[in-house]
Amino acid sequence: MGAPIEVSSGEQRAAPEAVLAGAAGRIEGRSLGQIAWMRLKRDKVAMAAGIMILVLIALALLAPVITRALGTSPNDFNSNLIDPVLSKPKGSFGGISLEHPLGIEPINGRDVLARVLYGARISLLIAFLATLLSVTLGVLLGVFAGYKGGWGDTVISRTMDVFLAFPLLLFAIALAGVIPSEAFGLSGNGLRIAVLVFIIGFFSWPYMGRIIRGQTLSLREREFIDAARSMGARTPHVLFRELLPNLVAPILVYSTLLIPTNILFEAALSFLGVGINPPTPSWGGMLNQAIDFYRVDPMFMIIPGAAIFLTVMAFNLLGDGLRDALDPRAR
Amino acid sequence: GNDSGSGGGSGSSGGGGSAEYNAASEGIVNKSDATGGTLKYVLSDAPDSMDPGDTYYAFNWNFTRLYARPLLTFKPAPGKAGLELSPDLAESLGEVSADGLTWTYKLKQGITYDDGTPVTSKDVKYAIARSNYTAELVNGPKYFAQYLDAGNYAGPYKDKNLDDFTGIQTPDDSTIVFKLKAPFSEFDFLVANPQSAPVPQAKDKGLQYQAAVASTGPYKMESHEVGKSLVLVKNDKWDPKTDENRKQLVDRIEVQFKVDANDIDQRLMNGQADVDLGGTGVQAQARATLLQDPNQKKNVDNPQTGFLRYAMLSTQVPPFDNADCRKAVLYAADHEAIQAAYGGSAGGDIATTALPPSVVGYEKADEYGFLQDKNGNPDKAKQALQACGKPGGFSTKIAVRGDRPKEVAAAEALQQSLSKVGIKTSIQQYPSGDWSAQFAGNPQFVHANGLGIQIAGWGADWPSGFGFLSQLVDGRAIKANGGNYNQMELNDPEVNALLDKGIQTKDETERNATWTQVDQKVMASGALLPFVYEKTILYRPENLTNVFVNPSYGMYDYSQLGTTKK
Amino acid sequence: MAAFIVRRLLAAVILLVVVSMMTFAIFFLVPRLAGMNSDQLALRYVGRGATAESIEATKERLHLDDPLPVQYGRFVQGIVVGDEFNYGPEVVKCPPPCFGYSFRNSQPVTALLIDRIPVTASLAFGAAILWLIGGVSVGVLSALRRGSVFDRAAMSTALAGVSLPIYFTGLLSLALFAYHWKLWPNGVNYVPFTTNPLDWAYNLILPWVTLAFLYAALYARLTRASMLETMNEDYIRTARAKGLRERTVVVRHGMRASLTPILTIFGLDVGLLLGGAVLTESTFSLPGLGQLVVDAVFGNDLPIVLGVVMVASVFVILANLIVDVLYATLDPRVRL
Amino acid sequence: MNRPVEEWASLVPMEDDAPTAFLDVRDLRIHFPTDDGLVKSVDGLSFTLERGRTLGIVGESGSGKSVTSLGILGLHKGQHARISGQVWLDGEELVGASPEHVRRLRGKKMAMIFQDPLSAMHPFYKVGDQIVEAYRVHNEVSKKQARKHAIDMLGRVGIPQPSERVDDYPHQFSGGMRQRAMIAMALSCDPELLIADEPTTALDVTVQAQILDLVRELQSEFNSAVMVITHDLGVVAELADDILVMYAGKAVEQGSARELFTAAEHPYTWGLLSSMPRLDRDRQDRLVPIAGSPPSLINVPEGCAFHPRCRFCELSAPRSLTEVPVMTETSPGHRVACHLEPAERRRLWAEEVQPLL
Amino acid sequence: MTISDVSPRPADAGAPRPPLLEVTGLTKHFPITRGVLRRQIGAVKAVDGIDFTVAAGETLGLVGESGCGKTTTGRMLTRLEEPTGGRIVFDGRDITHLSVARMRPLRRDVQMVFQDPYSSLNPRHTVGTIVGAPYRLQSVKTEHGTKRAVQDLLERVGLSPEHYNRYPHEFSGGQRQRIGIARALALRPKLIVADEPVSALDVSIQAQVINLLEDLQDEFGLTYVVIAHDLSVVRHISDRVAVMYLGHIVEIGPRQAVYEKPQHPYTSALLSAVPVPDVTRRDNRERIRLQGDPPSPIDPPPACPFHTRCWKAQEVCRTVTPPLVEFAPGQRAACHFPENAPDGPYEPGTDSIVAPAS
Ligand SMILES: Nc1ncnc2c1ncn2[C@@H]1O[C@H](COP(=O)(O)OP(=O)(O)OP(=O)(O)O)[C@@H](O)[C@H]1O
Ligand SMILES: Nc1ncnc2c1ncn2[C@@H]1O[C@H](COP(=O)(O)OP(=O)(O)OP(=O)(O)O)[C@@H](O)[C@H]1O
Ligand SMILES: [Mg+2]
Ligand SMILES: [Mg+2]
Repeated sequence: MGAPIEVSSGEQRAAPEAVLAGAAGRIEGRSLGQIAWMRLKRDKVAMAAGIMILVLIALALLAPVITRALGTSPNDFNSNLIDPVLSKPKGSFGGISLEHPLGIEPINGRDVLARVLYGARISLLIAFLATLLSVTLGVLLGVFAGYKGGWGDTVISRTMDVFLAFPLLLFAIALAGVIPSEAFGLSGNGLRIAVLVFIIGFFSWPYMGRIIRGQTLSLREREFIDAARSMGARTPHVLFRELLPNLVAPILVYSTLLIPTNILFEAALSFLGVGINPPTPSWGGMLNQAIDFYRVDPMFMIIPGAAIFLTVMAFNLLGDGLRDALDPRAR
Repeated sequence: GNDSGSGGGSGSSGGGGSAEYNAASEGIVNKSDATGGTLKYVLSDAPDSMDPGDTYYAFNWNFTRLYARPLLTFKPAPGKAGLELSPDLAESLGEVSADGLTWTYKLKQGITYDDGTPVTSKDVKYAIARSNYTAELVNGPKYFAQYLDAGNYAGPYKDKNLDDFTGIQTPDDSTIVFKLKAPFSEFDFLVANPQSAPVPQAKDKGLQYQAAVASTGPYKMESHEVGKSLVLVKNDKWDPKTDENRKQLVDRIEVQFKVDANDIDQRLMNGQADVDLGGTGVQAQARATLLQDPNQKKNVDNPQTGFLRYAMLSTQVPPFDNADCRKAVLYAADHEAIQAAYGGSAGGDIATTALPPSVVGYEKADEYGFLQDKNGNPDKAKQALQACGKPGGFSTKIAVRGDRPKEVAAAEALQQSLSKVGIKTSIQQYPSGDWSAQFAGNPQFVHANGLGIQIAGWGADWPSGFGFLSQLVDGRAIKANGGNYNQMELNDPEVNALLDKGIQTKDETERNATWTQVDQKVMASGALLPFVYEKTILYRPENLTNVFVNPSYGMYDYSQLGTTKK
Repeated sequence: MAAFIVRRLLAAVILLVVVSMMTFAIFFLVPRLAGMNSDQLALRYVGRGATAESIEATKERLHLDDPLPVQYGRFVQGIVVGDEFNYGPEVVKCPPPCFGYSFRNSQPVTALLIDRIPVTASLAFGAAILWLIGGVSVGVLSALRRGSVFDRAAMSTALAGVSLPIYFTGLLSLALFAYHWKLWPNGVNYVPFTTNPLDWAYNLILPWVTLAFLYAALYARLTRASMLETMNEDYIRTARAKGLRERTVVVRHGMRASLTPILTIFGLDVGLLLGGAVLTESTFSLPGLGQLVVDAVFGNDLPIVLGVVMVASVFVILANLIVDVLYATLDPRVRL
Repeated sequence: MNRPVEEWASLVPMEDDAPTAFLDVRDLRIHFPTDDGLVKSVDGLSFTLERGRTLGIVGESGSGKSVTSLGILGLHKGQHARISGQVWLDGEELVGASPEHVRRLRGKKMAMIFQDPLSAMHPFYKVGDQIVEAYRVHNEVSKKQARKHAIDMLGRVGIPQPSERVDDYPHQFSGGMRQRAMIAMALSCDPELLIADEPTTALDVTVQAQILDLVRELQSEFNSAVMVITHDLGVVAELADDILVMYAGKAVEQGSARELFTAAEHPYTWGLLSSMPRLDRDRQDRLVPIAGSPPSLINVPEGCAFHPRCRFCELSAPRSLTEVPVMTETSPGHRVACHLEPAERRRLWAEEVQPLL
Repeated sequence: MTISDVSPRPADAGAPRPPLLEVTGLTKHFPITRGVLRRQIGAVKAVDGIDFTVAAGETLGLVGESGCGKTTTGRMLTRLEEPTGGRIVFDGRDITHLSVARMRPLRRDVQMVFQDPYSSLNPRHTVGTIVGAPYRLQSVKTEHGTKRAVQDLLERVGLSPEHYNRYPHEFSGGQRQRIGIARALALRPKLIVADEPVSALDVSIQAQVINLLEDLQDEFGLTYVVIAHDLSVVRHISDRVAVMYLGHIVEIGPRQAVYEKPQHPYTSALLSAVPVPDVTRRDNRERIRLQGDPPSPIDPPPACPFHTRCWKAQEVCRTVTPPLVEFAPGQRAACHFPENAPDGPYEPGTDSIVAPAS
């Protein structure tokens, strides 16, 4: 009896509020990305790490400018500052002085600061490019394996097992050893960088692949995938429009965490002597040189070591922060 | 009084020079006949083989004498005398026929193996056959195969009948006759190689022979774990009367392989080890410690090793096909910076010739004034550039063995000095394993990749001009497929002719003068840029006795060492 | 279970074949692709006194002229039924599993492997015990005292730990502990356990600690995350609701569940390390599989490389299998 | 029937008053500070419960039902929860008591059945062992005895072949059996207070009916006090003697079950009653939903928390927008927190709401 | 007094119309593999030969206990799952095994509403993208552009057009379900399969969504297959009801008949198990209490699947599969001993649980 109560007017009165989904207060079309960014901004440690990374990148990019301003260069010898008999820098602490704030290299007296700065270029460049490669491979193959399942999944998963079962470093050494000096239209350091990027990226994609595959497996069970399929979406649409945006968070987080791993990988290769061509400096290469002097000139080991440490740490901190910020469960 | 010092260790070191910086380079330190004790050798690597017939390391040619006696050996003496040959298994130096094609040696009587079997000339013949004519023993040099007139001998492993080996004849058990294809005046040096140490055919196990070598020397193998360790003990069948070249002082010799180089230094200084078998000297870390501390410095020797460190300028790679362009590099090179790369003044003396001083035939010369202009002579370099038609400089590549830090550092130093005169270089690293086979030693590769400058080093197989230079500068020996050491591809008919002439010259003085000429010719070509005459920093533990550097090996003479430690 | 193991073993065999083929391809094929012919390959192994004849002979002896599949077939055959090797005057049998003979010094690879495995195993197991105890206990404590000073300090240290290259920490500790304070005045020198257990341990302490530090840092982070997650589970609430003591809740309920996945990662890590802790071994010059294989790689000693890679893969695969079986016994929900 | 409005607070005995009820919750507040703000999950909740009686707590998702029950058991400790107020259980105050003391009471004096029996049981331990564990913390008995007890309990809750199933793992049980096992575990120490948090939500109707029967039987057998938390009015109607309706962390109406179903006075309760289709009535043509969505517990609407969704909000404006209504007794044992005049409420119920049910 | 159906429903119009959807013998078996070679050793018989039809404009409710195959049926109807056997004829076309490409155009006509409002919307897409997706995927041009069409739809389901640029996480469960419904409506489908559209929602919100679904049906003349386990919801929304048990339809018929005069004992048991929010009748209800849980679909009981829990079961139930027989107009049940059949054995008392019609 009586007319049914008018529904719609009453319903619009209540403001649509997400129960604890985002922050309190006004929520004006804010994407999850913006929410994550807000959370990240509150994470002081992660922000500091992020700023440090930016500074580092700036330093690397501006290395020529900075060294010119300081009147040094990464390849200029300062033989006069080297003890001719002992081959180590004169003075204490690796020859630290006003002109050479981080000291000089044994044997030839090159400026360590300039070399560390130039080394950052190589380390970061290789790490970034290698990460890009492994992320691309890992995401493509991981998504494919996770979504398609069946034989494709089996083959890709087993391939990942094979890669993970490999003593990677060996292959890296072996491959780096057989690089011709010219190939693919590249030569010299360009080619070496390309090869190092390939080796590092190609061997670290399974880490990304596994994570993405796992995420895809669980996303595949989500109903919005079925929804897209039930509307007639083709596989590429499902993969790239529906799945991929949801993988951005893990991709971002694990890329950030992969970069430091790759920095260490590159350094390890250089450390083992299969890195970039001299005299181009790289951190691992500097450490490699430092082995011969670490007891008589410890500064020369500590400085590139510290550079690696700080950079890797900054990326790890940022990655941790990103993970917290992007974690849907985190509050 | 009795209260001073601990024990009378120093008392037993009767006679001989006392410990002083570089004392063992020129004289004998701690001369002593005291016996007993154990000597501990350590090596940072594993040797190619401990088989006297299958090794190409100077330290092993030195060391294997403890259990293998070749026909001749170098005199156990410091200084120039050490470069001379002394009869060992043979009664005297070789007798050469008039045509220079036959060399005859007589074996001493009464020499036996450690099991008491007498040594015969057949065993020497067999030893040379196995080391030079088999596919299995590949490590050692193949000079006998190169110079003996043996036809198509298949080697003892394929052809069990030793009589088919006609290059060597054994008319009786104590006579051995070598038949040559062409006269070879320095043949005595060839038989001073441990390859001429006898091997009983029955005991030969090929590649496994190194595990239990039949000993003729003062020591024999007690145990040998290949690649790990070796223990030698006294061989009571060794008769000192037949052997004026060796001593049998210590009771036991232990060798440990694959010890980290820095740890070796540490052990030497701590008294945990006595000799670095490799004889390549201490690492940078220890060097600084040793040279800074006067107490330690007196236990340091700084001998030349007989090695020349150099860069070769590839005469087939433009613009180095032009001699003036090569000379521009020679003039521009900063020798002091390069010397620093090799360890500074203690790592080597600046080199000015192709032959190192420890080699007969060396004559002092400095055509390019390396010693006056230690940091290079840019003016002359620019003149040379002008002359070669590249006044603004040019660019080229420096090839270097990536796993040799000193050579990489030298490449960097060279690169720096060249850049000052407008010669731009990029450094290419290659693994040393394939260096000569695939990269720098492979002309096709060198040409294709434009490797204008290659950095390497060389030591003589025997201390003569020929022993040093024949592999390096003989243009006729260049192999198209790789494996070359004449990486500058110098093929100067005059040089080739001088080499031929010299080796056929019987008169020693005349011969040695030929080597000097070769040296001058090579230097004049501008294709060889000598860096340093390498020196090592050897640590000489105080307990070692009879220590001196044998210049033939560039390290302590291992046949003489004793110890005061019991 | 049995079917599972059989299936996994079958898969393992396939995996090993793939791994060996890849290794083969990298070491045998890539040089050829890079333009090396068999003469040049042979030149690697003939030493300085190479002559045309010795190159020819070496090619023949090392079968460098055979097509790759034939070479691969010989390799597999060696593992399965054994091989024979020409030492010169005589031919010796190499019983299966025969990984061939070093191209460099003609030592049987199998013997070399057997010789090196104890070193690597000593290093790996010792470090593993240390890091498992250290990392897990720090991780658990951190999780339980989330946000406390201890947690912050531990996690900062752990972060530092994962950010430091092992060769850097290794060299630093060598410089400080071994040489500066002279705790190991002669450096680190491996002594077999059978020779002298005390020396064995004394010499391995530094590598153990260095390696364990890296992994402990990693495990502390993993454990903490896993523990935090577990302690939020409903069944932990149930355990508390039963009135269990907090200790029981943490240990019996929390740790049991959170450490099970850690244990599986642990198995895999140990498996990987057993195949050669390349950087640690080279930093401390320990004569383990890692050193062996690095030397072999630099020396182009392919049989050794292949041998170590195979052994390493077997370790990883075995570790995988053990971990899976273990997981199934620890977690009753997993059916094999 | 216009009784003077009395403040609910004055009805609550003061602290020094000895609590007479078996369970007496007074002004319980449980707040969680989060990055996004303070979550006031429970905000001034008071109620009592006697032995042998069943209290049903209803309310929609997020209204604080579970937080309340966990708060009574003292399970928020160490979770950064801010808890105030008092919980008296059998004459003992629990909020201020030592955690160790509360722990001893848990499982023995008060026990809980959780909503999702799969995630609430440890996946790695056998069902029997989990019951044994619960029994042995509070009873000094041998393992064997405890096991026998566990088998007994499993039999009591209707698990077939208990002596065999005792060695199964939770995942080997079906949903209904798991919930039975949970109940067996909760009852293993004869608790005097049993809290069942949505004990049947995860179950099918046929199994739900079995479980409800079981709870009823066990309660009459043990004479324990039972708190049933649910959002299904049907379940409450089956089990509860008294009903507490929660909205946004507060109680909005409380009374006997009969009263609430026949004479509800809070618009939110009306909404609940009228929005669900009922099998026991003729099929309505249209359902009458509650408009809008549940509120955020961080930004609880000012005034009456329900006002943005209340159909009758205008009738008591502007008070409902500014002033938080207090729980007031409208008839003996029946309290409501609403700004509408009691007479108005009864009129609306009779004219607008009841006919639609 | 009773409120009977006010608006005349097509189902009540009496005259049988051509079915929009016709399902015969529909079967889905999920293989179970085991052993070294992963041989198939059995199958989960999720759906085991079901037949039903849905007329245009009517609502078919599908009820049953968890795991009885409701969702699988729904997914087969929308061809998200490939049927193992049987036939699905939609609008006169056999769509049982249509290829993905051939199916695509047909998808306009069959849409789905999902159970979980939290997982059925892509959290990375805006509402506009989500609701506009069908247009884009099917390349449908709308008169005033997609945005306008989407905003109209949003308005129609009770959301504001301003919500166009917002993300799902900003909405409550009920609002999300509206978004899902708007998406399903976009292409004006003929058939909507709704899998538990309200079971994840709060009691207070359920009714909003149910009302909306009903309104839309009237407005657009939609046909629904509504899957639910809540019997009261199904009764409210459906014209006809099908009761499933262990992959079989055990009873199907007009709503009133099924609820008031159930033929299958399982239906009776289900109905009697529903807790009724009426304290007054708490103690004087007669209940049928089923024992135990449904058997596993891997190894279903032979013949009548319900015989293991049926209090009426006799030998024949264990040996002969009861066919789906029409006991009353439109009401069919698969039972040897139906409850309310005029000629079947009659057990008094069990029907008293249902309120008598007026
Ligand atoms: N540890 C916590 N930290 C922050 N907020 C919490 C915590 N525990 C619960 N909450 C919040 O408190 C509110 C009440 O939660 P509670 O679990 O009591 O709801 P409920 O009434 O049981 O709902 P449901 O019917 O969904 O179980 C929710 O909004 C929840 O998000
Ligand atoms: N992909 C699959 N593989 C194997 N078995 C499956 C699969 N999907 C469903 N099943 C099984 O098929 C049976 C029917 O499942 P379905 O999801 O259709 O049931 P339902 O009636 O929707 O149940 P619920 O009410 O729990 O949603 C169940 O036993 C389920 O475990
Ligand atoms: Mg709850
Ligand atoms: Mg379902």
